[in-house]
Formats: sequence, C-alpha cells, structure tokens
Amino acid sequence: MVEAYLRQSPLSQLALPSRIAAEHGNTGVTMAERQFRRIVNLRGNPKSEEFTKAVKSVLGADPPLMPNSVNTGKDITLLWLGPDEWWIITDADTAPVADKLREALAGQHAVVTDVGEGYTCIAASGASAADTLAKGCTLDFHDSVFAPGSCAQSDMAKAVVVFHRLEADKPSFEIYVRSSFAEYLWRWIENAAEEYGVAVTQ
Amino acid sequence: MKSRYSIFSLMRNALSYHEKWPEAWRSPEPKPSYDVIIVGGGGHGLATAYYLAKLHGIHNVAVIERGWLGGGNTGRNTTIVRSNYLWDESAALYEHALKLWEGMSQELNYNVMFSQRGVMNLAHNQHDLRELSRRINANRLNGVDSEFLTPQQIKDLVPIIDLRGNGRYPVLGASMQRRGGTARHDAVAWGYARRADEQGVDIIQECPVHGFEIENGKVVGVQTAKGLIKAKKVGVVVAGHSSVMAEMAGIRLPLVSHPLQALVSEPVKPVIDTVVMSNAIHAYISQSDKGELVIGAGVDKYVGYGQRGSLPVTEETLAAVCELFPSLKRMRMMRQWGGIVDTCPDASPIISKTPVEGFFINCGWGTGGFKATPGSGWVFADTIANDRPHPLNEAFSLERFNSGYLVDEHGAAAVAH
Amino acid sequence: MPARFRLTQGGLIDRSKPVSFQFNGKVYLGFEGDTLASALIANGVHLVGRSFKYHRPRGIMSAGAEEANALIQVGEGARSDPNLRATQIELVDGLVASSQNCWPSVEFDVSIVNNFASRLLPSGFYYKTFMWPASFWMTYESAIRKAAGLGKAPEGPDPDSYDKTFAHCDVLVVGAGPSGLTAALSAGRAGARVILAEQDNALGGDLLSEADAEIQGQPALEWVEGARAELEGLENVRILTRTQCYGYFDHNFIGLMQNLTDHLPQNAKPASLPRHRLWKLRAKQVLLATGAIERPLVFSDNDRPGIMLASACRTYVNRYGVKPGKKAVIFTNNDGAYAAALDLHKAGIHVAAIVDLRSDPEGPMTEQAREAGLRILGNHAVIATAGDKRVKAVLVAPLSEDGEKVYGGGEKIDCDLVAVSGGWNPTVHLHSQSRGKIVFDDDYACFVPGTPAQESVTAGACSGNFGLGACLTQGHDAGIATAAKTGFKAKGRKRAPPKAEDRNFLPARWMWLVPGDKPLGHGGKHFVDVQNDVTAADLHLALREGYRSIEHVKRYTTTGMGTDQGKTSNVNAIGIVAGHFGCPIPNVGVTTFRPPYTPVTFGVFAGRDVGDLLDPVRKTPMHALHEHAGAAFEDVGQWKRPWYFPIAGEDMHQAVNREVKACRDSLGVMDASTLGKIDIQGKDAAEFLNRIYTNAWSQLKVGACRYGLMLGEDGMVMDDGVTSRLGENHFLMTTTTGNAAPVLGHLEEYLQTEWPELEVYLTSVTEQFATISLAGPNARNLLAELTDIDLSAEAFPFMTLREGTAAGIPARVFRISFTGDLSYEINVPASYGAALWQTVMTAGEKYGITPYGTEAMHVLRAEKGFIIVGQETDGSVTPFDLGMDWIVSKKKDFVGRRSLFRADMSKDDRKQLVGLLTDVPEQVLPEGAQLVEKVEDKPPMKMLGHVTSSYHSPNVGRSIAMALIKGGRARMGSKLYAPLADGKVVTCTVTGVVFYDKEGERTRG
Amino acid sequence: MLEINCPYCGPRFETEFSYGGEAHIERPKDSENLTDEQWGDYVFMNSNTKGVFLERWVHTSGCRRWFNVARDTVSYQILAVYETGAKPPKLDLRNDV
Repeated sequence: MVEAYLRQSPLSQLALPSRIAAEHGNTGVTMAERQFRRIVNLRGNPKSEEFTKAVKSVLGADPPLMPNSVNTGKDITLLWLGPDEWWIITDADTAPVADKLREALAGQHAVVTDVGEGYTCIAASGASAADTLAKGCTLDFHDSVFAPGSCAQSDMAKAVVVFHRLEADKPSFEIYVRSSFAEYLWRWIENAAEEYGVAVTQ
Repeated sequence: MKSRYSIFSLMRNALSYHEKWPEAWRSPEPKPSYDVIIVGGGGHGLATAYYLAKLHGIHNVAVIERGWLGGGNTGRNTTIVRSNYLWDESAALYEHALKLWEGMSQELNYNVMFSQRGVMNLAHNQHDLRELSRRINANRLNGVDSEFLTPQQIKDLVPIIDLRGNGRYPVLGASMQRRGGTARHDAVAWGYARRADEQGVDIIQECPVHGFEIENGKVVGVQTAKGLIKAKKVGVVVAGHSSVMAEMAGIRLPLVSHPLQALVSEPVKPVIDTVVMSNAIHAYISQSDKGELVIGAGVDKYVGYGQRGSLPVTEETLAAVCELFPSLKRMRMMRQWGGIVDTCPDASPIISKTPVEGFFINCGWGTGGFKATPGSGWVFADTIANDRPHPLNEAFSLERFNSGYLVDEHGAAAVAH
Repeated sequence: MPARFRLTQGGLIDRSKPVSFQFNGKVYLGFEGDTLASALIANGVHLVGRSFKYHRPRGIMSAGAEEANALIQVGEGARSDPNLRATQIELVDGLVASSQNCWPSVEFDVSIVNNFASRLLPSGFYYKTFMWPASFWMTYESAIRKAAGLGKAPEGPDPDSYDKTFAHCDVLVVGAGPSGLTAALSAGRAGARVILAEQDNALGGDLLSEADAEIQGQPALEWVEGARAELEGLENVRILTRTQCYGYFDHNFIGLMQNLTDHLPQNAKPASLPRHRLWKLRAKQVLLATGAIERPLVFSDNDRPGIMLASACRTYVNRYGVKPGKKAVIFTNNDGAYAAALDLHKAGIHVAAIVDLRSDPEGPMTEQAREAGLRILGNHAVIATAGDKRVKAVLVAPLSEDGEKVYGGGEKIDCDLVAVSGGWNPTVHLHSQSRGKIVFDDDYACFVPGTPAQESVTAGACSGNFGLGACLTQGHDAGIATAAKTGFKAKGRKRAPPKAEDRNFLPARWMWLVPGDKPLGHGGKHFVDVQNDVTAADLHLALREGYRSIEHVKRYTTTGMGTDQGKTSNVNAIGIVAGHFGCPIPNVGVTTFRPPYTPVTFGVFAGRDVGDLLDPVRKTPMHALHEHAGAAFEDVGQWKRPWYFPIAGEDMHQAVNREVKACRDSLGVMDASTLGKIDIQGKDAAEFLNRIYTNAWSQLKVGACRYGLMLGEDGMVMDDGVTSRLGENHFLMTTTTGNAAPVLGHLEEYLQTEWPELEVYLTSVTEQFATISLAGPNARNLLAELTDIDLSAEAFPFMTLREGTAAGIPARVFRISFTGDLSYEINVPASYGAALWQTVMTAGEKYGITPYGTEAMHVLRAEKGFIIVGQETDGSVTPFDLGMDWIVSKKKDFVGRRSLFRADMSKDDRKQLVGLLTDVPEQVLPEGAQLVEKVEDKPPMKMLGHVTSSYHSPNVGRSIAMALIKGGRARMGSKLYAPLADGKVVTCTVTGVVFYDKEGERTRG
Repeated sequence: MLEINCPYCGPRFETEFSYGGEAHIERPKDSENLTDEQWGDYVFMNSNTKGVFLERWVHTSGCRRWFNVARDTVSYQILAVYETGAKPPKLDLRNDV
C-alpha cells in the first residue's frame, strides 16, 4: 500500500519548506505553495432552478452568478469560472462532495469532475503583490477593480491561471496553475518580485 | 533607351551638378483605353507590366496605383530572397524568381543590391531536424541549392549566435541556401517602373480603383478616380487588398488579410552577414547595408487592414532575438511598422484566371511575396498574354480550393506523439 | 578647477558634486545634473562625431530627444551602448564615452574623402552604379557595409536584466511641462488614477531652460516644485520620470520605457533593480502634453559644430550653467530666438549679431534685444559659414524682396556659436501614431493635431498653443475634462488655472530654404537631415528624377530616416518639396509617424522572458525521477519527455536498441502522462464523437476503448488517439501530446458554434492523472502483483479498461497498446505518479524492467506500422492516403468527410503510406530522404515522396522505414532509390507498413 | 493590444482570446448534396471584409466561451459584442474603404 505521505506536490522539487525564513522583515512579497487543494469542476445551467437548488442543497452555498465572483459555504469556496462553470474548492476530501453532487444532479444536464490533482496553488501576498502580478498579467489588480473576494481566469506570464483575491487586510492572492506549469510560474513570479524583496512562507 | 546609369553617367552629371538627370519614369494622364491594365503598382505589378512589354510585345499597358509606387508590401517587407520551398510546384516558381533576381540589376540597369549572403533556417528540436532534412533533400533534387549546417558551421558564419539557446531552443542545425539573401526593396519597384516606362507602359499613381466594368462575363474596363479606363484585360495584383478588389468583380477569394510586423534597429557596424530565420520562435533577422538590423516578426491573428503591428508580437519576436543573440539585448528598435499580407489556407499564392473573362488575379503571397517579385511578374505576364496559366503557375489556380489539390507549405504542425 | 566654459553661477547642476568621465580617452570633469552634452560643452568640446555619409565634423545641435548629430558610444564590451544622444545621457561618475563612425579619430577621419568626393555621391548614387561586373556587387557591398553603420554593437551577452509590466490608469498625462503639470494636478485632485510620464529626470519641461519665467507671480521653478510636492502627495497619482512614452497603439494602449539605472554609477546600481522597465499601459484617457521641438533653418553649410538650435543655447546657459560659445551669431526668422540672444548676452557671451530673415524685425523679445543694444540685421540671411571642426565665422547678406536670392558678397562675422531658429514643430508624433489626423497651421507654419482618433486630447505647445499662460490653462482644463470622462468630477469650488505671461514666437517670416551666394548644389551644402547628410539639392534631385511622393523623396534621399527619425528635418523637407512644386504644404502631405518616438532597447521587450523563463518547461509528476535516472530529454511542444535512458557508456543507438528489445522480450515502462485527456460527458456524448471522429461510437460498450481518427474540415488528418467509454454518457478521450490544447479547442468550437443543441460538457483532465505504460510479455505478471483487478485475458480483454487499485492507489487501467505488445496503461491521481513509478520499478526488477523513452516508442510503433501524427502526416494527408479506409465510416457525416470526396482526393497518384526495406538490411534510410524511381546523374530528378520514419529494428533484425510515396500502394515490391546529399544512393523495396507480429497476437494474448 | 469585452467575463486584453475568423458561416447540414464548389466555398472562401466585419472570438484563457464581435478592420474599433447564435445587432455595415 502506498502511503499518503508519498504524495508529491508539483512544487516538491523546489524544496520550499527548507526555504521558509523564520524572519522576513519588510519584504514586499511573500510566497507559498498551498498543496493538494481539492477542486471539483461543476458544469450546469444556472438558469435552471432545479440545478441551483440541487447545488445549494449539497454545498450550503449558491453557485455565484456574478462574473468573477466568489461564494463561500462551510469549509467550501465556490469560484465563478464562466456562465455555466464553477470551481468548488475544499481542503477536505472532495469524493463525498462530488458524489453527493452527482447524486443530487442526476438526470440533469450537469457535470461534476474532480480536477484538483491537475493543479497546485501559489499564494502571493504583501504590499507589492499586485505590482508583481501586474508584470505577468493583463488584469487590473487595483482594489477598485479586482476587489478582495473576487476571482478571475487569465494568463500569468505564459501560463493559464485562476486568480482568487482573498478577503484580507494586506493584498493576498491565490493563483491556481496547472501542475506542469507550476515550477515555471513559481520561478517567474519569484523573479518578478525580486526588486521588492521576496520571502517564502508557510 | 533613356540615359543609362553607370559610374560614367554619374561623373558626367556631376559636372552639371546633377541637374540634367532625366525622370526615372513619366507621370502621364491615363489614355482612354489599354490592352492590359495592371491594378497595383508594387513590385509584382510593375514587373508584370515590364514583362508584358518586354517578352510579349504588349506595350499598350497601364499600371494603376492607388498611392505611390512600392507603397504597399514592396516597401514594407524584410527583403529576404530565397527559393528553398518544400513542394516541387513552389520550388520551381521561387527558383525561377531567384534566377531572375541573379540578373536583375543588369536587366533593369538599376542596382537593386541583390546580395547573396545566404539564408539560414534554424532547427531547434528533433522534429525541426526531420523536416529540415526532408526539405533539404527535396530542394537538392529539384536543383535548388540547399545544404545542412552543423551547429559549429552556423557559429562560424554567425559568431554572435548562442547555440545553447539556454537549453530551451538550442540550435541543433540549419538548412542553408547560399544563393539566397536580401535586396533593396524600393529599388525593385523603381527599377521595374523605370524600365516598364521605357517600354511605353503608363504608370499612373494616386489613382484609386473604384470598380470594374464587366459585360456579359467579360471585363471591359476599370473605374478609377480618374474616370473609366477601358481595357481588354485586367490583372489585379494588390497584396493585402486582393479580397476588396476581387469583390468589386464579384469574385470570392480564400484569403485572410493580416497585419505583418517588421522593425529595424539603429544602424551599427556589421555584426551579422547572413540571413537567419527561426520559424520555431518567429524571428527573421538580417543586417541592411545601412547597418540596421532588419527583423521580421509574426502576424496579428485577426483580420486587419491597418498597416501597424501590435505590441505583443513585437515582444515575442524581440524575446526570441535576445534569446538567439544575447549580445543584441542593448540594441534599440528605431522604427516598427506593419504591412497587410493576404494569406491563403495552404500558404501558397494564387496566380490565376478567374470566372470573369479577361480578369486575372495574383495574390495570397502571405509573408513570401517579395522574394517572388520577378518570377511572379514573369508568370503573371505570361498568363495574361496567353489567357492560360504558364506551367510554372498551373498549380496555383483558384480552382484548387474546389478540387482539393492544395500546395500546403505550412509544413507539418508540431509533432504530436 | 571648474571647466573653462562653465558659468560661475546659475544652472540646475549640483556644483558640490563633481563627476569625472572619459570622452575619446580623455578625462573630464562635470557636475551632477549635467548631461554628457552639457559637460562636453563646459569643457569646450564641440566636435563629437562624424556624419553618416560624408563623415563631416558634427557637433551638438540640440539639448534633447531631437538630437540628430551628437550620437555617442557609451560603455565598453558587453555593456556598450551605440548611438546614444549626448543630450540625453545623464552624466554619471566613471562614464566612458566615445565618438562613432570615424577612424582613426574624430579629429582626423580618413573617410572625410567622401566629403570631397561628394559631388559623385548624390542621393541614390548607389542605385546607378556598382553594377559592373555583376559578380562584383558583393565586393563593393562589403566595403559599403563597413563604411556604413554608426556605433558598434555590444560585444558579449548583456549582463543586465530588464523588466516589463502591465498597468492601468484613468488618465495618462504624457509630458511634465507646464500644461502636463496643470493637467496632472487637476485630474489628480478630482480623484482619477493618473500616471504622469516625463522623459526627463526632472519635472518642468521647457521651464527648466527658462531664466526668468514666472507663474502665479513666483519663479516658475518654485511653482513646479510646489506642483511636484502636491502630486507626490496624491496616492492616486503616479509620477514616472526618465520614462519615454514611445508608442501609442490601438484601444488606448501605450508603450513607455522607463530608465531605472542608467543614470547610476555601475557600483551604485542595486542588484535587484532591472535596467529598464517597459510599461504596457491601458489608459481610459490619454492627455498628450508633449511640447514642441524647435526647427532649424536650412542654409548653406549649416552643419558645422557650434551651430545649434537657439532654444538649446538657452538650455545650456540656464539649466546647465555652461557657455556654448564665446561669440555668438543668432540666425532666426521669428521673435522667439531673441530670448536666446538675451540669455546669452546676460551670460556674458558676446552676441555679435542677430541675423533676422524678417524684413523689419519686431515683437516683444525683439524690442527687449533692441533695448539691450544688440545688433540686429533685419532682412538678412546667413549665406555661408566657415570653420572646419568648429564654426569660425558666418557670411551674412541682405535678402531680395521675395527672399529668393541675396545681394552682394556679404559681411563676414566671426563667431564660434550660431544659434538658429526656424520656428517650432509641435511634437505630434504620439497623436499621429494613435491615427489622429494632423493639420497644417499657416500662422505658426507647423503641423498641429487634428481631431483625435482615440480617447485622447492634446494640450500646450503640442497642440500648437505656445504661450505659457495658455499652456497652463489648457492643461488645467484638459485635466478636469479627461478626469470627468472617466467618472471623476472635480470636487469643491472650481479652481482657477495658475496665471502666467502669454507670449509666443510670432511674428515670423517663413522661409524653408535660405538662399546662398551660389545656386543650390553648386558648392555649399544646405543640410536638411544632418545625420544622413541629405541636402536640399538632394531633395530637388529626387523630385527632378520623378520621385514626387514625399514617401519616395524620403526613401530615395533617406531624409528623416536616421536614428532621430526626422524630428528636426521632416517638416523642413516637406516645406522644401512644397517650395519646389510651388504648392501649399498640405498638398505635399506628411510621412507617417511610426513608433517608437525614440529608440527602445530590445532587451526591455523581452523582459524576464529569456533564458529558462522564455517559455514554460512542462514537467510530468515523474520528471525528477527520470532526471535522476539520467534520461536524455526531448522537447515535445512545451513538455520535456524522456527521449531515451542511457546507462553507463551507452550512446543513443545502443540505449534505444536495449529499450526496444526489453519491451518485446520482457518488460518496458514509460511515462505517458503527457498525452492529452479530455473528459466528455452528457447524454449526447456518443453522438458528439460520431461527428468528430471518422468512425462510429454509438455501439461502443461501457468499459471498452476504441482508436479514433480526427480530421480538419479540409479532410486532412488532424489528430488520433484512444477514447474509452466510462459510462453510458461518459467518455475519456486521449489526444497526442502536442495537440492536447488544439483538440480541446476544436471540440469546443464545434460544440458551441455548430452543435449547441448537443448536451455535452468537455473538461480537460490531462494533468489530473499520471500515466504509466507497461509493455512486454511480463506486463501482466508485474501488474498482477500490484492490483486487485482480474487481469486474465477473458476478464480484461484487449481494448478495454478496468477500475481498481495499483499499489494501493485508486487507478484506472487501460489495456491498450501503442507498442503492439501486451500492454497496460495505468492512470493514477497525479500526486501519486512518482510513488507508483518507484513501486513499479522496484517490483519490476525481477523482470529487468526497462524504462523507455519516446525514441524506443517510435521504433516499437513503427515495427507495427502505427502512424505518428505530425510525422507520417503533415496537414496534407487523408485517412485514405494512410491506407486507413477501414476507420472511415460510410454511414454518417463527420468533420472533414465531404472534403474526402473532392475531385483530387481519389487520384491514384496521391502520396500513400507504404513500408520500405533497404536492400542492405543494416542500412538505415535517413528520415526526410526523398525517393526516386530513376536516378539521374544530376538534379533535377522526379521525386515520388519522402521517408517519414526510419529506424534500425533489433526485433525485426534489420532497418525498417515508412514513406509517403506517389501511388505507393500500387508499387508493392518495386524498387525505389534515395539519392543522398553525400552522393550515395540507397536502394530499397516498397512493402506493407507492418513489419512485426503481423497478426497482432502479442497484443491480444 | 485590443480590449475585447467578453460577454461573460467583461473587458479583457486581446491576448486572452483566440480568433475564429468570419462569423455566421453555418456548416452545411447536407454536405452530401453540395458540389465541390459549394463545399470549397464553405471551407475556404472568406469575405475578408475591409471595414465592419462580423467575426468570431473565443475567450481561451478565460471562460472558454465563443462569441461574436463586430469590428472595423481598419480602425480596429469594436462596435458590438454578441453571443454565438444571436443575430448581429443593427449596424451600418457599409465597408468604408
């Protein structure tokens, strides 16, 4: 039996834990990998009450209908990805959630797919986080445009990513990227943040 | 013939303070009718007119240009000349052009500065190498000079190249056509114009075309800013605007017009003597006699009739250039511009009769038009004069998009497995 | 001790901070705040370069971005920059600069002979000669190339780094002169997000060159200081100095280049700070306050060192506290230049005369000059200048009524400085780049912005508004207006714009070509473009020869095509052309303004996207293990795939042979994770596949797999792969590695745009799974040890899939094969890929488990005659050409079907896929070799097709190859020849494409 | 760098999108009965309009939805954005060449 501890995250080769500095004074950007996020991709027709009801019943939260918006339920975050597509993100095992959803949506034109294994999440926060991301992304990260608690799909450098700006006192972004691009993107962002001072955190 | 250009005529005219030089071409008012009207005063159109007169004895010809001679892609390209095309049909056409290039300055008595400094196509991975070998062998057996260069041979010819390509795009080899090179683009238009004019061709600039007169399926004239001009035959060769012109004659074409971008650096002393092309990373570079690095970039993906390129394309191209030539990072872009290229689904031109009798079209050269200039004019003139395609352009008919016999020069897409 | 030409006081330089620098090997001293130009002038150095063509001595003609003469090579080796404008190089300690385009030295340049031979070198001379003998052009050319070019390219890889960033704002203000500052202030106060970009290192624009300008009753620079302070206090305003707005693109997208470290001494540059930054800015509104550039006069020998723009003289005196000369002559056609005369006078420079083309000079400044007792020669012209490396004297003479000629031999006036003014040209470059029209203003004789084409406005001198007061007001109002357009109404009581005196440079007498004492071109050169050595006579020659369009004139004479792109020459050229035709200037038109406004570093466009960040390197979950195993990698798209796994001392050939044999004899293992995987669900999933693939899918059983071929609408093969039915309405499609994204795009396109009625959802799951492929007779034995799935041939037949566990990991196992051997593909959650790989390797030791790479895979599949899309196909190949008619359904429509039945598709001379066996079994045909039926003794030879794949196959015990051959299937058994580059000819025989296990027992067993 | 207003995600930069060429060209249902000319016209021919052009884009790096755009191919100005399958909005479709 292969033990769970043998799981490897896409950034495991960078040995980030060994680089976590106890003290990172006034660095403009701090970065971390948020490993093994469970992500369920949900497709369905939001105009169908049957669909939204079913989702709500399982997740305790509505699928967000506003573009680039985020809803949260108990231990669960829902990102709007498109007019008929959402991400359900949890830190717990998704299998139950996914199965419950499939059950609740049975017979509808709706689809539930596990995709978390294909991604990892890079967290970047700090006073210069937005300036750093702006170097590789065309989005306007200004508070008035990309407010805390919203999300967006876009390109970061040459990788397709999903941004989630957290509700936090200092600018904090989570960047979901396909595993195979993770090392490239991490190094790109770290390089871009260099002039502001960058440190690895928990 | 009018005064011949030579070092002696230069000295003679120096004595008269260069005040006695005659016009290189007249600027006449259009006659009421012509045997042939060529629409488009670029290199291809002027060459067509010249060969119609010179080789087919048709002197009652007008070239009608919307703006100024060579103002389209003739004056906007990166002046690369080569003939190392993959398919037999293309190789034959471009090789015919290359042979004409080799004698052009003398033929036109106008120095077009055709410089056979060699054209190199780089291979960056196994797939590139396989394609390269296929192409080199095909060229060779078609009688087109083409050879394989090892990385070391490349380095010897282009010392500033970085063969490692930082591991991402290593230079594994190249195909080399030594007879390929560059030329002075404006001079090609001016040289053909001067000679065509000498042959009696009327060159009419600043004369936009508004439409074509077609009577029961046959073209009889051209509506222009200077009024209706009658014509027995009309040849349209207006790179970029081919679809617009064809539509005026009720003909649909399989073209998409894209802005193609190019740029030059500030002039510096010679650092690169060969033309280096890398399709994988979209960069073509050579150095002009003036010392400018002339760099060809990619096309914008959307239909565009604006003669300007977008910033992302510049970024991609110059990143590639900095990758291949790390010492050029500090060089500076002095000027950038765009030309409108009309591209065919199979990346090959259309030189063809059309459903309209007496109406001929020459278009779809995509990014490859300049190098074909003399050959294109030569076969187009032959096709117009004889009302049938010359064997060299038979394969490039409009018909092929119905029958399916395309000449696909895209080459293979990236290898899959 | 201070330099000889440094004024004892004044200027914005920091006299407490001396700066030492080198020019042409000599060490000089300047001050912080100097430019290289001002420091050289302070040291009495005026000869700084040589012109492009005639190698004539060239000095400093301006004090800004328009400089066409003083182009300097700065730095050495890999950090050397050619063609920098001395007028914009901030003086930094340790700066090493040198003149360009001269040998052996700028003082004595042998190529000056070109100047004496200049009669033989008119515009376009090179089009008329160097043609005989034909073969000699390359020889002439190499000499021409050596002579041409200006500076030298850097030597060696650039050690510096570059940055680029996207940015967004409500209002971009370009230029921090008076109008730019009031604009930024009023827009900023309204609360709009403002970016103020200034090319200079300081705010103030022309005010920095003014001695006694006042705003709101206080010295102008004090007002500027206040403005700066207020702007910096506004958190919604960002000031970018040393930032050149170089390009105005579509949809209000702007390119700016910011210089971050060039002005710092090498040892003071922060390591983490990039050298330059490219700003890619989207602005809701653009406010152009780019000012104006003074225009030189075109007169005889107007190019000598010491001849400079009048405004530049003011800048050197007032901003840098240097004397551009000891004895000055002012040559002007307008009132504005008198300000320069007065400033020079005040600075203790003897103003020998003001030569004014105007018949009776008048105007506010003119009056002040009169009062100051300066000598004014009205209706006079400078008709010649003397002096080799520095102007020594000018010849002045009275003008005729019409200004066409001059009278008398003229009066000689000694001087070492000629301050020239021919009027002003608004800097309309960016407005024009934005596709805004420009129109000619007859009063000011210059081009001014017409109606904007995008969301932009112009203010100040840039809009043809030359008075200081007017500039302040216009900027102020424009700032309010643009902010309002972006939703920010000015708050509180309406503020009045700051007040200042209003005067411009009128009255003026416009004259594009100042007559000399000889006919044009008969001695004496009237330079229009000083960098490219283009004279008025050259322009006339071009017109005479029929190059009438201004674009022809430009291209034939190269006027305005230098590094300055004609900032000081274009309008004069147009004026001279109009004069020649006797037509109004608008009839001549203008040449297009193209980006960049000033040259931009290549490196900044690349930014950090160079080296290993140029392009993503995609890695599979097992990548590190492959590296550890010493794999050689192959690039497949952005992926790195193991190519082969050499063990000690093996070359590629040996390694591949070993891997290939292992897969047939015992057990091989490969990382197949890169294959594209698309999850297809919905009640119409099967129907969707029917329309996408050439073959039928409705009947496929749940738990079964099928090979599919996908075409483009043109009927050509686009991709292939195995698709499995996971449930009634659930399929998993695999694509080739390189086509994963394009295929998903293709599917979405048809689903959304052609067949929206189909209830299907597509999700890419390529990276959700790690895929390990076991191949070889022992595949089942090994897998049996690791899984709970019944692997018996009956329970788990070929082309089916089962779900269970592998090494305790939830797994989906496919019994499919690309090697033609007993084979299983195990899919597990990606994060377990590495663990499973290690487990498999350990458990497989007893079978001598052998990891194999893409090369071995190629050989194995070739032994079986399986195609690889992109190798056996090239976008011109149909399923029929591949002999795969069996997979093309006759019963249904599918993408590309109709194209297969076009006239030329059934021709029997189409290229068809066949096998080739060389007569000499050891001989391996090179891939890409072309094949002929008959070998001629020399080209051309009629080719039938080419070798697509070719390998040595240890399992077949000989070389094998596949090829696309015209009418190939009809040629079975016939001989073909491959004439190779080295002259050798390989003889081979046409066969079928399957070379090994033709019945396919091994796969099914 | 164009700014395209994705009907689903809002205004984004050109680089997030892929181009799909001319809009409103419907795939023939009965390709069986088409002549080679008719089929060739569908597959290859293109009006390649100079002026206002109705074209398809897909938000590749965003919601992956296809939609239509009315764009002037000379000024590059975008006049309208509308969903796939919807009728083009009323526009002055003269090709101001």
